[in-house]
Amino acid sequence: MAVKIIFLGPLRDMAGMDSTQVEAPLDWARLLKAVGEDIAAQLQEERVNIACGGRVLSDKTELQASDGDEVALLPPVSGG
Amino acid sequence: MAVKIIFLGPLRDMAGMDSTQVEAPLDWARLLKAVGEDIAAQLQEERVNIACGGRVLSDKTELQASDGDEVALLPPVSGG
Amino acid sequence: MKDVRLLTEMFIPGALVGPFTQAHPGLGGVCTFVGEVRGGEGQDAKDDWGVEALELSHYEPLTLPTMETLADSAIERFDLMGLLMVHRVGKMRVGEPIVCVSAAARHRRGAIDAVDFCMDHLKAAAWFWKREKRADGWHWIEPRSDDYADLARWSE
Amino acid sequence: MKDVRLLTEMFIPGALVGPFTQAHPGLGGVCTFVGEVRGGEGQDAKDDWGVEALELSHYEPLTLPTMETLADSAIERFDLMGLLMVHRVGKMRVGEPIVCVSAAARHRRGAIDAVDFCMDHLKAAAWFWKREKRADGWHWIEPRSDDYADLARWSE
Repeated sequence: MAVKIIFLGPLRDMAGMDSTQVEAPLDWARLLKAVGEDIAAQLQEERVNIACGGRVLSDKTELQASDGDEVALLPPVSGG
Repeated sequence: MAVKIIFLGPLRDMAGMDSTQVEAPLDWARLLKAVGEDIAAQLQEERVNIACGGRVLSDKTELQASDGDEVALLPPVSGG
Repeated sequence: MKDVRLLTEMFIPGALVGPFTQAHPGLGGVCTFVGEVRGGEGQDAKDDWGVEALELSHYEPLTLPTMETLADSAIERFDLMGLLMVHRVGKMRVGEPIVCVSAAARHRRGAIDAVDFCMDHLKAAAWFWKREKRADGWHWIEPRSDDYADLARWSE
Repeated sequence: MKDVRLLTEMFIPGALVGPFTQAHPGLGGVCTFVGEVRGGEGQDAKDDWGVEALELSHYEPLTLPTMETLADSAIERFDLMGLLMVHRVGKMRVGEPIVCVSAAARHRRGAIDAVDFCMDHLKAAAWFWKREKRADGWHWIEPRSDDYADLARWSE
């Protein structure tokens, strides 16, 4: 098994894909390496959030994703 | 001809009629005498307005109604 | 489009709001408020229990001009594309619509605020008098102090 | 009654709001906001000219739970009898409804404020991302600072 990383909104275009699989476990440092420089720079911005297993992390640097988890990268929203 | 006085809302019940005719001209002092004690007391309250000829008077004590005018006595509204 | 009406008969808000919305291509949002004769079925409704009917009287020479002026000022103040303002007068039963205000604008804030503004003014500054029929007869409704407070929000 | 939906197909707001209203006998007022894909037909619409379509993407595991939580908090905060909250996702054309929020309450203030509250949160705090198609392709829409300011009104 692995961890699935989902790119949402504009991050999808930046990544050039909807999602990617990486080996578990996945923490903040490994995530930054896994997604490439551009996305990593976005992730460091305060207004970009991360969800793991369907829950938005209050502190994204404490990400601890295990086998089978889905990690979603959430840029600022523009809904309604 | 004469001046028609219209009783609106609760004042209609208090007057026991929808309207009455009085001789022109009609000023504030004559109006108070024409409508009876109970209504006159209401008219002295700030929240009761008077319209003459389809316009609400900014100072009701300056009422000057002539032949053919309609004078409406407007208690506080409760619409919508 | 400005559409201001006083109606003496029952109306269906949706039948007015649908065409009103379609008359404004390019709009961003439409906000609509519909007020109905409140019945006594709610749990917190002790004061409304037993309302059988409601009557709204008005003073024709003032009411419609006041509504027109209110509509004009809302259109200007909130930069509306259109405003629909419909008010019933006469006798109504529980559940019947009394008032419908619908505002079309390019942005939601204008549409929502315009409806809020119009309702506050219709409640506290338009020439309507309301009375309710209960088992023991008709009762005039006193204006609520809340209504004046709501209205005061719109003065600078 | 709470009715929260994410729809992938075109919907007719009136077809939802009518039955929603009738499901709440005894209500005093219903406030409804419908947001549509804004076209370029308005006069002050330079920035909207040339919009051909709009796409809203979302993150399924978060979007609907967030809307449910938002609906619950609006119902409690504004003492609502019912709340309808419908949001489109996917590709939409100009003039199609994106969002419909309808609140039923015993008093107008609760109904209007609830719609205002829900719209501000859907705009700035729900998991939707919007992009527009123009002649030169798709463009992501940045969140507007106004939207954050609107949202901040609801914090104590």
